[in-house]
Amino acid sequence: MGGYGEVQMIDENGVRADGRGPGDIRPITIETGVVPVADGSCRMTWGTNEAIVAVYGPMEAHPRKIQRQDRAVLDVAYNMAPFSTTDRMRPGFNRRSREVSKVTQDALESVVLLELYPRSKIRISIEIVSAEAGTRCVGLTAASVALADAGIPMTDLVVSVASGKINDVVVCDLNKEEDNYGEADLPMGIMPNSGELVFLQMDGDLSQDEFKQAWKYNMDAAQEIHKLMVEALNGGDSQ
Amino acid sequence: MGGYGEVQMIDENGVRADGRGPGDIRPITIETGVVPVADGSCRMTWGTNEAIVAVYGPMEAHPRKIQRQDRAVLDVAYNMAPFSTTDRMRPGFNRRSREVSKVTQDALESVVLLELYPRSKIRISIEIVSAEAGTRCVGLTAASVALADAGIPMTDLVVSVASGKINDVVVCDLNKEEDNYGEADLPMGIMPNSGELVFLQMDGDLSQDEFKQAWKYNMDAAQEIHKLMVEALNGGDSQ
Amino acid sequence: MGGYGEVQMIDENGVRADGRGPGDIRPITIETGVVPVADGSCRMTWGTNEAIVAVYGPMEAHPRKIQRQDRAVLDVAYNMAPFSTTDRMRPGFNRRSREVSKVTQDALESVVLLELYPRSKIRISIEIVSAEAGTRCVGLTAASVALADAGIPMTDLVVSVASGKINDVVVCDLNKEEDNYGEADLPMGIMPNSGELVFLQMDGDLSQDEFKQAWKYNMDAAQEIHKLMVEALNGGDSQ
Amino acid sequence: MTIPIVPKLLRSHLSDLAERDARIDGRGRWEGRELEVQHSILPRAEGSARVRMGDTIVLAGVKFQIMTPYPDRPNQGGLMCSAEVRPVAGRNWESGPPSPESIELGRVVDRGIRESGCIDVDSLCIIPGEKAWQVILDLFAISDDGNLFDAFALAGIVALRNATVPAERFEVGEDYQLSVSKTPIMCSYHRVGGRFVFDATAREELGGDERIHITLGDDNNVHSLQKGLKGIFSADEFTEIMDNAIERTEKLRKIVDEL
Amino acid sequence: MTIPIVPKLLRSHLSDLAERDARIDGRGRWEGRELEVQHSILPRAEGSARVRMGDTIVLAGVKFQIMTPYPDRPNQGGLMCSAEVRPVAGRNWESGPPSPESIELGRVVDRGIRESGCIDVDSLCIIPGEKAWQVILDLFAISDDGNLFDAFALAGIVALRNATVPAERFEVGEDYQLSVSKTPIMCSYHRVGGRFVFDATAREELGGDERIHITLGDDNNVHSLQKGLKGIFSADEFTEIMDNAIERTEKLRKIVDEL
Amino acid sequence: MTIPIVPKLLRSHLSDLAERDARIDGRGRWEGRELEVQHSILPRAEGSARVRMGDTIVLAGVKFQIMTPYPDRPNQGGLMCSAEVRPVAGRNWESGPPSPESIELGRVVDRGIRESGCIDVDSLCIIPGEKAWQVILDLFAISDDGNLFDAFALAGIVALRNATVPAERFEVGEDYQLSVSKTPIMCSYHRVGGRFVFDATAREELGGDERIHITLGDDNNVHSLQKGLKGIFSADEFTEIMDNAIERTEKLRKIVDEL
Repeated sequence: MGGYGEVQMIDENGVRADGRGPGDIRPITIETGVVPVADGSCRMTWGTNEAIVAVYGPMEAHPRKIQRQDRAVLDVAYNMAPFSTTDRMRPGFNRRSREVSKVTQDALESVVLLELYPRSKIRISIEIVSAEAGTRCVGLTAASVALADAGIPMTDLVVSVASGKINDVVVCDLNKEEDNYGEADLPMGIMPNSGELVFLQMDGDLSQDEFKQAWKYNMDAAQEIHKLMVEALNGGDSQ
Repeated sequence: MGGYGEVQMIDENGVRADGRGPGDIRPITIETGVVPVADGSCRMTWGTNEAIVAVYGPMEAHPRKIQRQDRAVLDVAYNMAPFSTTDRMRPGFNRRSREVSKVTQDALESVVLLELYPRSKIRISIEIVSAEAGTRCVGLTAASVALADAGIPMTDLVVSVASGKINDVVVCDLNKEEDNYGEADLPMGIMPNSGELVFLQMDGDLSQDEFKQAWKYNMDAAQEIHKLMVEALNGGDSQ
Repeated sequence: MGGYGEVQMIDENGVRADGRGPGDIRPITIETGVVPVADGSCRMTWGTNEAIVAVYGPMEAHPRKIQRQDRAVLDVAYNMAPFSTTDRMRPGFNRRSREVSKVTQDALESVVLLELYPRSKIRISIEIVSAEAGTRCVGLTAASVALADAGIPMTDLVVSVASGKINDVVVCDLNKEEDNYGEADLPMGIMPNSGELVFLQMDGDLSQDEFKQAWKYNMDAAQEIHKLMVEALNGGDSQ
Repeated sequence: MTIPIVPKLLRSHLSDLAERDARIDGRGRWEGRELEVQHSILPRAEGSARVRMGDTIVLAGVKFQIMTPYPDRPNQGGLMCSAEVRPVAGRNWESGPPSPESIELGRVVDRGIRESGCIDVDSLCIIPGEKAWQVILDLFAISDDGNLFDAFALAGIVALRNATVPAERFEVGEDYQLSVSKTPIMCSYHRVGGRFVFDATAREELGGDERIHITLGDDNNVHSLQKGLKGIFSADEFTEIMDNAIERTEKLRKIVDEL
Repeated sequence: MTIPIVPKLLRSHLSDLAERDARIDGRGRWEGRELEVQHSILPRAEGSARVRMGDTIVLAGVKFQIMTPYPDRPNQGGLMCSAEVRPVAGRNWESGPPSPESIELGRVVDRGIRESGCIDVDSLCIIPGEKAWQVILDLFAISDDGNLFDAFALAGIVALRNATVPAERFEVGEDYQLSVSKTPIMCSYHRVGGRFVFDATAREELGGDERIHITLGDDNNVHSLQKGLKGIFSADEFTEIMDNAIERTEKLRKIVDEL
Repeated sequence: MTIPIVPKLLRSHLSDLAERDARIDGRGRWEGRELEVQHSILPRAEGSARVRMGDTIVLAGVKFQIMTPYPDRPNQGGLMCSAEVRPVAGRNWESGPPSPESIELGRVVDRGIRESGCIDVDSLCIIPGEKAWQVILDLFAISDDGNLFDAFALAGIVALRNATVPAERFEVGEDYQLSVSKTPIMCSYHRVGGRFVFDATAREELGGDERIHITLGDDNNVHSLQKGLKGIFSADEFTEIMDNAIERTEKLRKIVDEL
């Protein structure tokens, strides 16, 4: 969190620089089948974020040492394309990408019915081709749509969204400037039917009360986004 | 290609700075058996290039995943020694070396009778210990001699040679200065008996007519070099 | 060896800057069982050096290609913690650490009764958490104590100690300043019962006579240190 | 890239088709797949393109950096081109350091663009000897159903032609359009079932042999050639391919120039 | 880290214990292990600490370097925190490049310390735009019997609070105590046998599911959260954990402040 | 390097030979193989040598770079020595990052040359504190039939003694001969069939045990020792080796000095 308190990002009426109210999310579009050679795929734009996710599998897990006798393994790779950021991102190994891959994998393993496919592997590739703020949320949400598009059974979809704090006000779904200068960021991964969580992170400074407000914004936004996901999977136009 | 048109490298009579005519190649020597512990080997000097090639095999291919049930695999590594260039070459991974290794391997796999040695591996190490211009041609040509020296059956030897363009004139076998300031480079890998090709690259700017002239120079030079290769393999003195 | 002859480190009476005589070693403490989750362990301080060694095994050697049908393999890793040196040491691969690991492994393989544990592996991790001079000696000595603490049969313990030369005088067990400005360093790994060697290195400039004196200092110091090792293994207080 | 066992059945099927001058997806020997080209589609890139050829989809993005010119070329900026084929693009592509295949992809496309001289590196100089623009062209595969080479090369030249030099962001003047004076086009041919075809699909590549890549410039001048994979070809075969490439690149150049 | 096959017997044993609200080592659900904290124990580090929680032992060391401030923050120094778990610490840890587990360890601890604002990065400036201190906190595991997270975080803040800025050695003034204005504390909870427990051992981790890490600052403000591993939890479960963390961090903060 | 299974038969054969004080290739215990030394054989290197000892063949090349002296040694240049044993040199050598064996080779040779003080690093200074020469000695194996250590060390000192400092190319004056004031020589001994022998072949190395490397300078001063591999030796054995090394290095030094 940048913590540059002097930048004014929300006015006294609670209107944010891009016109949104505190609890509003940015525009979202969702499309499936965008990687023709994959078993399932999803393209999601969210503000000026764009993620493309491809799912391959279930397929044989190799090398054999990664196989599990009683379940499938997921292999999640989150990556940012070199042209996805204002300053070019050098391709290759990167601690942040590995960490996001890991938390995304942990979240998805919580909902995929892995025990249906012993010894096999399901590969999930998340490519951020345009990055604004909240790319890990876009990636995780799009990945759950791509898994559904591939026909992989899950207990529920996962909706991921982040709330945060700007100019001492708690708001939902930070855009780029809000993320740069904001004071906190609370991304969550929510199962929209049960309201349970599979992913949770937080950075910054939130009092216990602020924390509860941010939590509530995420829960409400998850319901809204869930509708768009279901529409896209039913072949509807999500725009 | 450097493309510095102002450097004069050939005069109005078609005489090049080192005294050669447009279609002439640099001096070549070829020697076999130069790596006593190898199954076959070759040392080739060409201008001030020097390549040493060792062939090991056919031997068991391992790890097993690289084995092919119906044929041998080649494992070609082209490398430049640290003292082979004017500025010291740092040892280790290097994109250019990997690319040259790959095209050399593709060329040699086209002539070696791989199906005679299922599940086995033939290792070909090409070390450039002194580099002038055209090292990939030297390496590929020397490798085919080393394979013959190792008694590996091939449909034909491979002769590799490059023509190019300097001061708008098409010439054969660029030397170092010609390569630095020249306008095009067309290396080919030729089977001298049939005139067929197993390797082809080109960089620069050649009109369709220039391209045909460069092609012809390479074909003629291949016949000349082939004689030296056969002499060396027959134990004659190739100098 | 630095070879800065101008720094005065020993006076005309043979008294060194830290008060020691030529043949004296720095203070040593030895403690076992310091890594509770390991099969054997040792913490050794020597001057301001501190090494922590953990032994795991014998356990199954994997991947299988490292297994030996007729004996156990050792896997020795020597490493310096980032905060062990005055200037922070970057974590990760490092040629010096690999070399020290190798010579330490060679020394320990000479005394461990490897043939008692075919197909298995014994892992020995040497972590230098504070470095002065002579860390390879501390690591090797502490490792032989940790192996004994793990109950791994050996033909003998190994005591490692280095003598060297400062201001043209041969002395035992160089401290940091003596190591920086000294003129030679002779670390040895000694089996205290037989007086045989399993480790030997030397750097610098020693005449044949000086070499013999340095050898003798090491042999004598080994006997002294051996007593402390035996005490520590017998549960005594080695301080 | 993992090397799948080449199915012998596939090879013999492709040979049978070749005898009848047919292809696995019904196309003619020299027929390309349906083509779709878009530009300026990536918000963070200074130039971008998306090319779809059948089920092959790629992106190209152009970014700029300030570099110090090389001492021996104080008035020149630079062009760097790199290709990435990540696991997203197909089940046989794996993560890890760049594979030989993706290195080759990047180099072959790079050469064609570089050697055509379409980017005037002298025009990239900001302050001689001190500051110049480095143009970075990144090629990125979304879906690999074969012939990534031509898709990358096409997306690359389109992205460059639509790139804006971000001088304002770097505080060295006003933004302006990158000058691209030529339109090099690559055409790739694969030996499938014994004879060469244009624009092979992934299945044709899998059951095929060598491939030849040709980049031609505005006057049909040759800027780059590359033969890939194991295989032998004759001078006559090459002439036939070159003739086809001359015809084909002219058509594609027209499409690009009219975008 | 090699992933040992999770013993089903262990999992069912842990479930049985959980039903009786018991734990494998006899502790209560919210009870921590015996704690021992020492500081200034590493001669070469500018600040150091050793934490022992049962059979888990870790070291933390602070080193300083001179850095050039980032152009957009000319008055700020930096803080870098990295965690290493080498094979010394347990039989399942392997050598090689940092594992995802150790990267996560470093980042989670780093965030809690960084976001609490306990280090005033402006105070690390030596000459604006030219020189500033970079504080490097290295966390190093000696013995891993579970819950390295809390041990690392505790050792980290103690080492920082006892660190001396080595200005004399770098010839930029006199040595002085690093200013650490707050005391962020991390508490970690693992789901074991179906319910969350505090301060899990290695065996509980092995037979357990997800874990939740909470870092709270001096006013119970939340500075960092992280859920790790596969697993689903409810809002009610989280509330229970947060309440426990508020209570627990206050006690631990007192211990640290009184060292 | 892949570790071939040590053939038990070979070991027992070598033991039998040792009992009769014989060697596998008919040499005496302290006898070296036929030696051939050439210099100035690499056109791009500033100094070079080729050494052949039986079927072991190596090259050494010297290159120069301009370096900035280290702040604490403003008047000194540097010497770097690195050894590479690539797959060309034998069927058990593999490509990839430098193996522990080749790192050891480089370091052992480096030490002997460095510690003898044969290169006066003060003479490498060009402008104090700003520019100095870095001498880079690269050792490169062509054919490994054992005892690469001695071959590398010999080629290294010969290449250095024939090196020209390329001042003209770097525009810092006129070319001149590198000054090499001493001639350190390495002798290596392997335990084969129970007793130490000089100049072991690859087969002797394969069936042998530990090895000892000794570098002696012009006055028989010891500059570098190294014991390699698993094995135990006594003080008496070492004395015998040292005595032989004194004799042997004098002969080899004469050969080098007379080249």
